[in-house]
Amino acid sequence: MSTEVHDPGAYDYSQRPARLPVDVDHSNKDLAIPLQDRVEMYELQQVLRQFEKRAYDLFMQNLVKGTSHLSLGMEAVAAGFGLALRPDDYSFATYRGHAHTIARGAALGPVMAELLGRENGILKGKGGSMHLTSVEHGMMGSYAIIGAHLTIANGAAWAAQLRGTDQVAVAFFGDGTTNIGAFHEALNFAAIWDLPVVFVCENNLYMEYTPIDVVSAVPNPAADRGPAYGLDGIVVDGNDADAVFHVASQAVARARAGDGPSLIEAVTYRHGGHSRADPGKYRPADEVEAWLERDPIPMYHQRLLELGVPEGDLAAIQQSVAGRVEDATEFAKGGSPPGEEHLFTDVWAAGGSAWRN
Amino acid sequence: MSTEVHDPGAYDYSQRPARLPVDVDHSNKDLAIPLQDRVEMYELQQVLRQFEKRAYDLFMQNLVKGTSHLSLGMEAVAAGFGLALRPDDYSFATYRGHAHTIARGAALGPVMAELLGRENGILKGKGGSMHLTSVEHGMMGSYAIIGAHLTIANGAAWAAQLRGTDQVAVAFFGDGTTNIGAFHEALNFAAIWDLPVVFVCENNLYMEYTPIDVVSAVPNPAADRGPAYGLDGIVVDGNDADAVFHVASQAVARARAGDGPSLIEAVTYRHGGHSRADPGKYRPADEVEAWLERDPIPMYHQRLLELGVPEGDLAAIQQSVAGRVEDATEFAKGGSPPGEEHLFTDVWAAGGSAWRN
Amino acid sequence: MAELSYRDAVAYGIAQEMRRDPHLVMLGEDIGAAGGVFKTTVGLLDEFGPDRIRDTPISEQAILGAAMGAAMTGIPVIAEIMFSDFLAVCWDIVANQMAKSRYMTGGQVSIPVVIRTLNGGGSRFGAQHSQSVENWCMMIPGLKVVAPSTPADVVGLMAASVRDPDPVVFFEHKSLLAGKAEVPDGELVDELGTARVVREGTDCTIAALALMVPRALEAAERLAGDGISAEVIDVRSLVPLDTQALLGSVGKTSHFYTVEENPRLCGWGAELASIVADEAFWDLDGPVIRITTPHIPLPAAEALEDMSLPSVDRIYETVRKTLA
Amino acid sequence: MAELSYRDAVAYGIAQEMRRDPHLVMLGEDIGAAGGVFKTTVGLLDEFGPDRIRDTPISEQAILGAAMGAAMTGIPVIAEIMFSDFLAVCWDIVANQMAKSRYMTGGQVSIPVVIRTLNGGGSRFGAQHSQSVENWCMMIPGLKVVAPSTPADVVGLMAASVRDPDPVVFFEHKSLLAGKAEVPDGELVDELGTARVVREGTDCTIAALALMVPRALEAAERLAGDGISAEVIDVRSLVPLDTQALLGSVGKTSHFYTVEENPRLCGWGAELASIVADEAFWDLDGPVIRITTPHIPLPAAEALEDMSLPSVDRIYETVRKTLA
Ligand SMILES: Cc1ncc(C[n+]2csc(CCOP(=O)(O)OP(=O)(O)O)c2C)c(N)n1
Ligand SMILES: Cc1ncc(C[n+]2csc(CCOP(=O)(O)OP(=O)(O)O)c2C)c(N)n1
Ligand SMILES: [Mg+2]
Ligand SMILES: [Mg+2]
Repeated sequence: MSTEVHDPGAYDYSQRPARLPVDVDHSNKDLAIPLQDRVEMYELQQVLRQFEKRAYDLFMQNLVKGTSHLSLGMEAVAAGFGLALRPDDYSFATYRGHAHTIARGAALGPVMAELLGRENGILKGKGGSMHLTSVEHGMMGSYAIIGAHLTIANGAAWAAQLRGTDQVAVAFFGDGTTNIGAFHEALNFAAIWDLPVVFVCENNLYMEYTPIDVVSAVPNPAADRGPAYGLDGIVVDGNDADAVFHVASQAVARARAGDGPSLIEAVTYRHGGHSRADPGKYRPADEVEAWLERDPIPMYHQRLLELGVPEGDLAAIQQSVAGRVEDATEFAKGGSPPGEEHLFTDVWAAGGSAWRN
Repeated sequence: MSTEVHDPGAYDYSQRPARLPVDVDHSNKDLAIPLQDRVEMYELQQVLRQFEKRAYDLFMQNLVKGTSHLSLGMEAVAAGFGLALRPDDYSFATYRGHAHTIARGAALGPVMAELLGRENGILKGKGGSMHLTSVEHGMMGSYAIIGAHLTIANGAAWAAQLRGTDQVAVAFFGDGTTNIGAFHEALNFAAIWDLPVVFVCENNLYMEYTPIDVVSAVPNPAADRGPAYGLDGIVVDGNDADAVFHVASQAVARARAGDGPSLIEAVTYRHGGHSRADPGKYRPADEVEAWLERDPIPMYHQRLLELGVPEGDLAAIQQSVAGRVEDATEFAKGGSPPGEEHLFTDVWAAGGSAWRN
Repeated sequence: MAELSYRDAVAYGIAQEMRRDPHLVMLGEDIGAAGGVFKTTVGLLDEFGPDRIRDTPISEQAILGAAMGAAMTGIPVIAEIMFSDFLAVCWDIVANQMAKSRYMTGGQVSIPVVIRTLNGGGSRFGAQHSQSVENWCMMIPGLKVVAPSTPADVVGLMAASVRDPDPVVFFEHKSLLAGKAEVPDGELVDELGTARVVREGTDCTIAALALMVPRALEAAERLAGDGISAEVIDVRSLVPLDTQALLGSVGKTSHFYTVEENPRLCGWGAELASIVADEAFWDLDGPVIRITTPHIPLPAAEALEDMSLPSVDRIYETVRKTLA
Repeated sequence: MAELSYRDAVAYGIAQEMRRDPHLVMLGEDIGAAGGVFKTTVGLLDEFGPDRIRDTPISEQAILGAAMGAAMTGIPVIAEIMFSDFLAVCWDIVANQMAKSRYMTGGQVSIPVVIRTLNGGGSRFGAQHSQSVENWCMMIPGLKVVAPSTPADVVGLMAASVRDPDPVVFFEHKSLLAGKAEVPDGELVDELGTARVVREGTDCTIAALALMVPRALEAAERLAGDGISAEVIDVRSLVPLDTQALLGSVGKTSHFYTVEENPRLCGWGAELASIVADEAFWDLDGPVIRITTPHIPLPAAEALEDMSLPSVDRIYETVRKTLA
């Protein structure tokens, strides 16, 4: 047996050279974004952060069963897009979808209740953390098998195009998702039909436990593939809500104008592990440290102060968010486990699950 | 219902502007290719042409059942690669695989017999035209579902890499295949593992009946995707065996040297329809005409004359090939339909098909 | 009443629904300008235009994903997967996404998609273009599954499938395309979940589907010559399943046979057999017997393929011997 | 004899085979450095190195395609598909390529691949990460299908699967991973196609698989308290299938039950039921009864998921009521 085989990566990923965040681009402060929108993005990031921290606590208390995938550290992406979208636009997310669901306006209580598997959950407990959906808010679902939802987002964009509305569909996905077949099919399809869809890769540098560069032929797994579909390869600082909002608004405007799809790679980092139980030890310590220092929320806090928002206003936001998260938690805990009557509903549009007469 | 929808292509494809062949590159005559190899490529192209013309005749006589996909007009690709490969290299083809099977050295008789569904067929009649395989010649199969065999070719290349031999795997596929997910997965996978594999897109400008540019986001559906996998986008005149042989040799050498995969797009044209019954009427008449004028075989004939090969030698080759095709036809016609004893063999390695005791 | 081929009935049925619902669209490979590789969609592009009849790349996941996304945002879709064997390249969208989304979202989304696909053997296309995969779909909760055997059923069940708000996989049989039969004039709308007794009988029940229906009928004809009266049921719809029709018939005949084109293991006939062996057990006067394609990949050669699919002879012989 | 968890038995069994055959390699997502997301491959990278234990991108078609191509050119491969639900994204390679290539090529190629995958419910993962899809594989001619229920069977059947020259889908059950049991010392090599009577009985036969085996055993224990003697058979291998064991048992007990985790329609139990209802018909003293997960996508909430999978209570009650 030869050992002349190309090594697929360092043996121990935690010993590999760190991939460090870029420096803060202070000029993003000067982007023409209304202060009011910025304050909203701050609040949204606070909501996402505090909500998921609570979800993590509830998991540690064994109240969240199953699994959950947090966006802690990645909130700026959901916040930037959250503000850039119109209420009638469509979002599609992965199993890591809490942030995107909340960013579209879903109430915190039913989302939290869903994580706890309660009857008052947003999916009546049937879907759980990985499948959050709120059709009334344009949040068309969280999909737990890598790749599929990029093609489904195309369909929503196609429907908008057929109806002649100028709605836009956005699909969020991870860096690891860029190597699956459905990614390729979806991008080509969107491009040839000029679909109003925005593909947003949240590149957090890892698939589950494997660094993305070990398994990708190009350094920027999404952006470097854009030209294969006649698209620009847009890379944005995914830890800066302003930068995200800026490119998001451009891409959404382009789609609305009938100029077709965009592909955006937002580089970011998750503060925790891939999913509930993962301590994330496969990451170089200096890498984790550097990214924690680039936490999008304190950075944005600082920026708002520089832009003249009073410290007290920001503190008040934090406080009120804490109250909302507390209420959501109580709401969730107050729900009962779904009863048997729910087991057999909603397989078919007619309400039930009968496969025979 | 809005009609502002982007038109996916002209309504009637036969009225679209023709995509014409490039001019013959006369400098290809000067490539450093031994004359003996050229004569071999001439002979091989003659074999492929005459064999498939006969297959077509037999189909018209209702002796070939099922379907068949001919490479008439595309012979230069199979011939160029046929010469560039070593006997222990691996080929993987599509349902349009007669040429690639014969180019690796499979005997004409059993191949023809397979098309006729006879017991003396190369697959005992079990696979038919779309699944030609000759493992003893390194021809590892013809695959009839778009995309799969690109990933399978990777595996053969991986095996060679693991064994430390310098064998190379080659996967041939069509332009339409570049839009399916498996294409993307296979290319990325080959690139990150530096696999000794050569991906060869035979771009004949059409999937079945739909022009490739109507459904692809980039003009060169294979070559323009190379950079997405860190690969060069190589385009070659697929109607010129010398040009093909030249890039094939380079790509194979690169793979053998451990320098990883290549992606080659050979632009060519099929003289007939997609499969047996298709008259190919969806193609602009001037396009068909122009490509028929660029028939690879007369062109190559002319080149060999210019290089000093006597007309008589070429005529003798034609003649001897005609005899071989005649013999193959007789061999095939002489075979019996496979008997019931074959129905239940070869599901399992143990020989049979039992799923129970 | 006009005579229509099964092939033409497909476009006829689709056209009926596209005229009714201006939102309904269709997509697939070579379905538009070319009229489909099986010529089942001829004329639709001319009548409904390229916005509603759209040619796609060879991207089955993208095709069905687009169908699903459009459907869940209000546009009903008919999607063609050229050969049912190719469901394998987009199986995730079919089995994990379309089938499950309504349930997983607590009923928030509807997926009014019809996946039309050419199914079955007899064309000497070999193991990757001849499969009968209706059982692949039957086993997935959340999918409805239909397989018509006549032109009129193609039209009526197509309408029922298009109007159904759930995902329906609609199997058209390649070897039935050329057959012709009368199709009633006017709008034709059938009902999912209804089997049809296509021949009444008293000695045994034979459940068949698609291409197996005419073969079962012919075998029944021959059995009649031996004094055996076979009732033949065209199952038509696997999900929902008309268990009443099946159990009712067995209650009368006391013998149950299935004729399946799918390979043996976990075929739809196994499901029917298990239902009968449970719920009609006390009605049965003999073993429940399945006549299936053997559990092998389908061979290409004419001679071999003909030995594989259940033939009239095999049906006839099996029933005759086991009922004697 | 050492006590081993089912989880650890996986790596133990793989290691046994990798030591024996220096050509055997394994690939999959996060299997190397991370030891697998279920920690079933811990230690293998350390012992066998990154040439033989390879992390891959999220490219299931590329994973199984590479496995197939390597196998057909002489390198046996174990490929991990992290959750069995993901077989849907690479189903073409499994069902159309690996399963059919030997037959289609007239026996020219062998595909010595083991596809290991985590199957089944109980983890509250919802409909896309909890499926029992052993019936998906059973229905494809050309695939062998194994689902061990104990650590010793994991090791022995892994060895049998690796040494088998045909493609084998090897289902490891997520909810059995933590369980421990004795595993005999020394090389362990079991045999495909052999069921095991895990409890002898005389009144009825209960066929179960994987997670359903301990549940069936517990139900049998309780039935014994009611004076009902149930024989429990761990099917272990769906293809090949040990029909002798099943038919022999029914010959003795005259009553047949299946306990299936796959959703009802076209589950493996339907196949077994149809075999029994045919070949053991005259032995039967009562209906053939299947206990299955209902035909619904699996819900996520603990409360709902627990109602879905066949429970000890449901098995016990069903047998008690129907045998009374
Ligand atoms: C088809 C498929 N393969 C594998 C998985 C298992 N899986 C879940 S998340 C994940 C990593 C995804 O990485 P990435 O796309 O970067 O998203 P992230 O989790 O980092 O947000 C994997 C491999 C899956 N869900 N679906
Ligand atoms: C997954 C899949 N989808 C569709 C088909 C049907 N089909 C067979 S050949 C073909 C066209 C392929 O075009 P291309 O790749 O350009 O190859 P060519 O036939 O031109 O050589 C299609 C759509 C298939 N075999 N597999
Ligand atoms: Mg990631
Ligand atoms: Mg082509």
